[in-house]
Parts: sequence; C-alpha cells; structure tokens
Amino acid sequence: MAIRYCCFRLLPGVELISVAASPIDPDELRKQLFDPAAGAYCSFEGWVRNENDGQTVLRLEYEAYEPLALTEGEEILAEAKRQFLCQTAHCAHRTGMLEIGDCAVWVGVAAPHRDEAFRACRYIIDQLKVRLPIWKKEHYVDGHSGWVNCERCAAAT
Amino acid sequence: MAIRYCCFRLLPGVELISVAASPIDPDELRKQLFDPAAGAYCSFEGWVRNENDGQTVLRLEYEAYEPLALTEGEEILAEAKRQFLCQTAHCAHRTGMLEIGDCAVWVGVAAPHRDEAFRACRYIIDQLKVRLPIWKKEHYVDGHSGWVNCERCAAAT
Amino acid sequence: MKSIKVCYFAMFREHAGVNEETLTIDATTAADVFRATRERHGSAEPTGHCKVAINDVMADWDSPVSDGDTVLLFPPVAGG
Amino acid sequence: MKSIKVCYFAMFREHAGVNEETLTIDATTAADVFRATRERHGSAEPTGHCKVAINDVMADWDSPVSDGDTVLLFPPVAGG
Repeated sequence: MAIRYCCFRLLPGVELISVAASPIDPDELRKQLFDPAAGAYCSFEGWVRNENDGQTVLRLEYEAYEPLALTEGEEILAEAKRQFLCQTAHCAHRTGMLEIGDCAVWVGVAAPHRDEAFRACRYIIDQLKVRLPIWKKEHYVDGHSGWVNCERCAAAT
Repeated sequence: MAIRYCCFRLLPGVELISVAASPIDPDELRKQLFDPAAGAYCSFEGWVRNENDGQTVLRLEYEAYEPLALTEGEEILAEAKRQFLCQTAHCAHRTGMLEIGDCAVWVGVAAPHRDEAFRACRYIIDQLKVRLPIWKKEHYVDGHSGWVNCERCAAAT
Repeated sequence: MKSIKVCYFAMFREHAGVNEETLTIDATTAADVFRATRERHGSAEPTGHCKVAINDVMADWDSPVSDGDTVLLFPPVAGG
Repeated sequence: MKSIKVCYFAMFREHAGVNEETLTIDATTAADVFRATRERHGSAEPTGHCKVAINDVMADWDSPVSDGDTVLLFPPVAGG
C-alpha cells in the first residue's frame, strides 16, 4: 500500500498552487482533491476580517512576487506530502484588493486518516505565511493604511 | 472585543448540527459560517475510502440514533466554542448507505485566528467519533460486512 | 419485576433480531438490563465499550431503572 | 563597480518610489546591495526580517553578487 504515496500525481490541468488576482473558488478546488483512497479532507481558509490589532479594517491589498511564490509554495506542498504522507495538497493565494469576507488564502489536503490531514494542512498554512514572497497592506477606516509586519520600516521613514 | 464571543448566535433557519440521510453539501454549509470578524476557517470532511484494515471496502452504512446524536453533537459544538473561542462551529453527519468518495461527516469552524480554528475543528471531529450514537457497517468486496469497532461482539456470536 | 422497554442499535439490533422489545425482568440498574439481554441474545461485548441511555438521556451502567423506563443499548460507536 | 538591477517590493517599492532601478555600485554581497539602497531610500529595516533573491533564486545576505545580476529585495512577508 505504501508505494501509493511515493509519487505526486500531477493531473493534467490541475495546479498545485495558484497565486492570482481572480477570486478563489474553494468548492472547485476541493473537488480536485478527490481520491478514492483518501478518508480525510482538511481545508483552511484565511478570510479578510474587519479588525486587526484594534483597528477597523476596510479592505486588504496583497502584493506577490509570483515566480518565487509559486516555486516556494510548491516546495512547501512537497514537504507536507513527504512529512505527513498525505495524498494530495493544494493551495491558492489571492493578490490585489480584497474586501471583508473575501477568501485570501485556501489550503486543502486529502489523506488516508484525519491526523495526517490536519497536520499537513496546518504545516502548509504556517509555512506559507512566513515563506511566500507576499505582502499585505491593510486599509483602515480612518483613511490610513499599513503594510502588515512592516511597522518597523514605517517608523523609520 | 471579548464580549463578542460570549453568546452563540443562533441564526434562524441555521442548524448547528444535522444527522440525516440526505447528501452533505460542504459548500452550502461553509457559507453559513461567514462572519466579518472571522479571519480563519477550518473544515474537516470524512470521505468513504476504498480500504480499511487491509480489506477492500465497497460501501459504508451508517446507523444513528438521531435524538441523542443531535443533543450530544450540540454539546460538543458548545464545548468547542467555549474552549477555543471560535465564533461559529457546525457539523453534519450522514446516515444510510454511502458509496466510495461520499462525504460521511463534515465539520466547519470560523474563528478570529487560525490556531483556534484548527484546534476547535480537531476537537469536534475527535469527540464526534467517540461520543455520537452512530454506527458504521463496512461492506467488503468479498460480500461480507462488519460493524466497525464491534469485532469483539462479532467474535462472540 | 419491572417492565422495561429495551431498544437495540446496530450490532445489538442484529443480535436481537428486533429493534426493540419489552422485557419483564428483575433489574435494579442499567447494567442488570444489559445482562438480561446478553443472556437472551448472546452478545459478549463488555459494558466498558458500550453506552446506555435511559428515556433518551445518556446514563451510566449503575443508573437505576424504574418500571416503565426505556433503556437504549448502544454498542461501540464509530461515527465519522 | 558592478551594474546591479534591484527590484523593490511592497514597502520597499513605496520607499524607493520605483519598482526597479539599475545601480552601479561597489558591492560584493547581497547585503552590500541592500545597504546601498538603504542609504538611497531610507528604510531602516534590519536584514534579519527581510529576504533576498538573486536572479529569481532565494539567496542569503552574504551570497555574492556579480555584474549584471538582478537582486530582489523582500520586506517582511505577510501572506495568508
């Protein structure tokens, strides 16, 4: 049985990772993960919320350097599949201007059992957040805006 | 801010938990969890897989005692919301005959941040599996069938 | 002697061959009822793996049963 | 002196006021390039929070730069 998990089945037309300005369709992405040997599916979505660090957020703007975001994202997915023996793992990240409630990032994992599915999904989102060359600018209700994690740079200018 | 999480917002027409013979629609259930203060969404699905303990499975049959499955399920959801401060948590469980790939159980959680969403979702599925009065019968390719976790009873007859 | 309605689920239902039946038995606790059905239908499942409810409320094996109660016998669960 | 194309992202792009520019500088490592842009555009972000890529491959701050290289300067990331 174990041999099944040793290769990554890259189906034609199915992207492992997308970084794009078009809306994320979680239901469509989920369907691409179906596998008759998978008993567990775990997904994570990051939604644009109306508040951060006590400030009311109106919208978010994501900037990505796509060539390296894609390579780094594929590497993270491959690491997760190796570490947690999951069958398939995909992710998608938005760029551009997003409104409250929009899906900014989606991760989906199919695995034989739930422990592997949860752990792989968590690993992928944790790594995506710190490794992908993607930046987030918050636009606040008071008209100001700020790059998240860049308060130090902002203070210096 | 914290006061927001102290009440469970029971929207009219939205069930916290369902235990039913009709197919689960994860996309529809997911949409019911939308909340402008939620930044994280985690979902889990149990899919009918084609193999268990080395035996080829053709289909699964779920039997539930619905009145107590609903009460116990609501209690589990309430525990998760209290422990992990998530905003909304719903779940759905199938009954009846299911084919390979069918969604047998769905759990969805919306929370301010991802750690709470993952932990609440994991708590709910772990508890559902051991506490809900639901039984699973596997039908194998060789024509036999067996109640999962009941091998001991089977051995005694 | 008490009149106790017993409901069987899953494997227990298959052992009993009926969904439910009313027994007239000398039983003080839920465990007594379970023992009576075991003798009747042959399941050897220990109570530690099983659960019981009385009148639609989850109960313990040493919960008392009264005349007219409905006792639900749950074999080991396997949701999800 | 080397001719290095520098690409700025997010906060760094806003500081520089341009997406990219070609600098003719005396630089041995990626850190030298970053220091040169700091003097030019005023960001005080320490390298420890930032990342750098050379010719579309992730690099370290002490990676060597050659004449004609493209250096990508990434401020602290915040995906998800």
